Amino acid sequence: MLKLSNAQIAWRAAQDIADGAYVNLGIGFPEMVAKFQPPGREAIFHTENGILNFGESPEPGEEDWDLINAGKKAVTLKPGASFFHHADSFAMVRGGHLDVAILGAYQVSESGDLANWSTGPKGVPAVGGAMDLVHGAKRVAVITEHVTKDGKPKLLDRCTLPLTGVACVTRVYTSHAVIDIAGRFILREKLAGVSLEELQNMTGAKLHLDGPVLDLNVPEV
Amino acid sequence: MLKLSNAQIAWRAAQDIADGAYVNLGIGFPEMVAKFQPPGREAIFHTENGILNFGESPEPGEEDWDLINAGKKAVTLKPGASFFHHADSFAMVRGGHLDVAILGAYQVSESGDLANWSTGPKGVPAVGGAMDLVHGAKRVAVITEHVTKDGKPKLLDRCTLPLTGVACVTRVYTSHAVIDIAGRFILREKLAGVSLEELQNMTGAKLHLDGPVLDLNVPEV
Amino acid sequence: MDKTLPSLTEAVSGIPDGASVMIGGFGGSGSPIELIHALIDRFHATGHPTGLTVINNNAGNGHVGLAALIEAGMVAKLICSFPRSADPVVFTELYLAGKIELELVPQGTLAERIRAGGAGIPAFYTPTSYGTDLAQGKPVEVFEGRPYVQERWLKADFALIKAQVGDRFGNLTYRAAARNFSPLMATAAKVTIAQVSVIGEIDPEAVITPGIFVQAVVQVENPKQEETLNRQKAAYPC
Amino acid sequence: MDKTLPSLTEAVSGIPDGASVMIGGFGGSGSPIELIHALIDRFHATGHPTGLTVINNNAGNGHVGLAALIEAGMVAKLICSFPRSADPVVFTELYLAGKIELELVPQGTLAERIRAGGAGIPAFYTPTSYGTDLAQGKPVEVFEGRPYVQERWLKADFALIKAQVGDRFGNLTYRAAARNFSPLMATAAKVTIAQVSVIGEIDPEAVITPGIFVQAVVQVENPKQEETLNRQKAAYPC
Repeated sequence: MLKLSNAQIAWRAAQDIADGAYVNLGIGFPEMVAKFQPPGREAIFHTENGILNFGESPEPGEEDWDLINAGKKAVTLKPGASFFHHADSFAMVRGGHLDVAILGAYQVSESGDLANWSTGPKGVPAVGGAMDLVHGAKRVAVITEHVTKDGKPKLLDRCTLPLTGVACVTRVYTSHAVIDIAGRFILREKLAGVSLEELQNMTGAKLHLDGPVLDLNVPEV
Repeated sequence: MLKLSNAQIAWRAAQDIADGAYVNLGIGFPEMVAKFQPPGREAIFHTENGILNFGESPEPGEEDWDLINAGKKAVTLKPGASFFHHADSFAMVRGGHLDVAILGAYQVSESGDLANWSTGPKGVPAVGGAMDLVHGAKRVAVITEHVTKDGKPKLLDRCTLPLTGVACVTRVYTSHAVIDIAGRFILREKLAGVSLEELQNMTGAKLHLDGPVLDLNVPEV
Repeated sequence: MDKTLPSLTEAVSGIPDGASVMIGGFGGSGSPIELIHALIDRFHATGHPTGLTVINNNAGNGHVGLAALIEAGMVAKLICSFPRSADPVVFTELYLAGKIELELVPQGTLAERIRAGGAGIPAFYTPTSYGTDLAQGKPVEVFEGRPYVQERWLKADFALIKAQVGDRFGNLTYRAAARNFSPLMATAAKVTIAQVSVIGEIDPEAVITPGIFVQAVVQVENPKQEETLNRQKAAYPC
Repeated sequence: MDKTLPSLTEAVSGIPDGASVMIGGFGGSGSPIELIHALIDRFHATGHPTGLTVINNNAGNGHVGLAALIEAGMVAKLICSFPRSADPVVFTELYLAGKIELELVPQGTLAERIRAGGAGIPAFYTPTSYGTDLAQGKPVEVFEGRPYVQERWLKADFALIKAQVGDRFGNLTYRAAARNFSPLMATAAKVTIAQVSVIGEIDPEAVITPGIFVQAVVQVENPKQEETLNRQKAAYPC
């Protein structure tokens, strides 16, 4: 079935980041959003381990392993960069100074709850900075496949996995749609080739309409 | 009647400051303690407004008014100095990193309560950093005249003026004696020319003995 | 991204009546004289802003800067640790006449409340002020056998601060002990306006206030120093 | 005053069985490999220390540094935010076998708890973890209509950190993002031991960790970098 690639989901999320915004991108998939800043816009990226305004990875062999992001990948500095310790870094997060955080998700509920840190009691639990980010940034968005690998909904009336945060996510960019959350799922954009009924069948809670539903148009990237 | 000068009280207090100790001296009279460090010992002085290891006042005309102490007096820097903001400065205070704070007093009680910020409801109240210092430094000492200008005791069973802190002072250096506080006043040193009875009459709570009372010998300074 | 503004007038133009304003500095060290005077200029020109709540360690000295702001009648409330001063007597007179409100806060608690405001910590416990008049009405809790007072965060609509070097991203450095409250206030205000002696590049290792905390930077090349002004017996306007 | 020590061996000689030890670094950035290896050396020579409680953001990577300390069996409990790692599996195995205790703390809460430990703040409120498993058993209070979780300070007997320049007073600077938790840990430990690349003078404006927070400085001229070691598939001893 027709769906967006991860790069395309990241591209779509990037279009909503304003020029000059302070942004934290979660480890892994969300890091991809940085690649797709629209021309003429420049966001400032924050990483939990103490850098503002870092840039892309250096050439292989050029890495400085004291200059890494939260995903432990080597990065570079852009003009206007700064270093700071972890308490100052999370003062930026918790204090509401970030404009947007974009995170991955196992599950998102229609009340905005997020589950993205634990798949249950098995294995070693690890949370990192996710629980801080969801209650700090002015806007918390999620990028995700619309359903799990075995086809189960990730957008639910209630999360069944351990929560990362309560009532924190306000927009979800999926492989099939863009959905706002305001106590309920409000469909804003969907792939033109997917019917509302098909999308509803892939979704674990009611999709509400509030104004027009736009076509989710994303270029090949 | 025989008594120590303020400089002599400060001298006596300075003898108890170990080499390498981190020290905060209250505004005014306590600042004088810095002048009397015994030869071979070097304390490191902290000021609330964000300097460690500051030194004496510069020559008149040489002042840098961005380089002042908590009393707003111009100071100089010694080797190993550092600047930091107010939250870090009071992390040093509240976090127990200072070895000793030496403060002035209106009144001290036998339970170690200190009153040194307010003489009552008249006028403009002002507290500064005193309430932080009394609960932060590992050792809080007071230097003071033994009695008020009109002859009333400053060392009391209970303070009558508004408190700066509860059970915080452990040693008092007065114009007549050195007294430890451990739930009661324990006399350690007194001027040889003052009898125990005379000293008791100047003191508003019982002076206890616990071991020998030494002569309080202070040079002319 | 360019957070620099062309003038002090523009920098302070958005501060409305009744705003809460943190003002950096400890005594004269770090006091943003030019920003404060630009605000008084605006008041004389327009009658606004008035009814300000000002957060600073002191109540100003002499007849410049914060003291002049109070003298101009623009301040309704002061939150500070040490408002006592031999000169001016204007705060004292207004206070004793009940015409200005005072919230007295121990200095370390003031610093920590401002830091908490910037760091998203709504409340914390401190040993400071336990058992004193300044703890009245505040919750007390015992941790590990010792009593602590609960204190709340302090935030503001604006912060006016003085820094040494600023860049177009809002990164700042300070000069000597002029740093004091300013890096904290920058984090706790919705809009932080910094006057800087120099606009230029800053080594990422040397940044004290990262630009995320600063909304506007305005250059004041040779800033006045409150203590120096007072020794010259200067008075606003100067 | 001279806080410099002649050797790593001497620097770690006072850490007893059962001590709590904060270890600086985020992943390999800022990890004090040489101090950790000196501690493992001592364990191999004397059988001590064991039963350590280690505070770090992670559980180590590869077979050097913190991972090697855990492999050596010296760690009874780990307090961290992200102990998951593909290699080594030693923490995972010990954890699943119930042979090592884990206290999982959100990263920002971990940083703030350590800062609170150093700043004499026994407890504070944070929105982080509200409504999650990690808030279980913790007091919740509502401030200005929003619920917050009460968290407690975190202190330690020792901190082992890696810095760039140190002086005899214990003042420190760091290198790039190797700063991370180290300035906080320095404040929260009874004894902070810093390995530094360079012993030399530091501009008072450039000091990141003031010497009051540091008890010992030992020079390691060309320190190893955990990530580089792991890419070389190095293992302790190395």
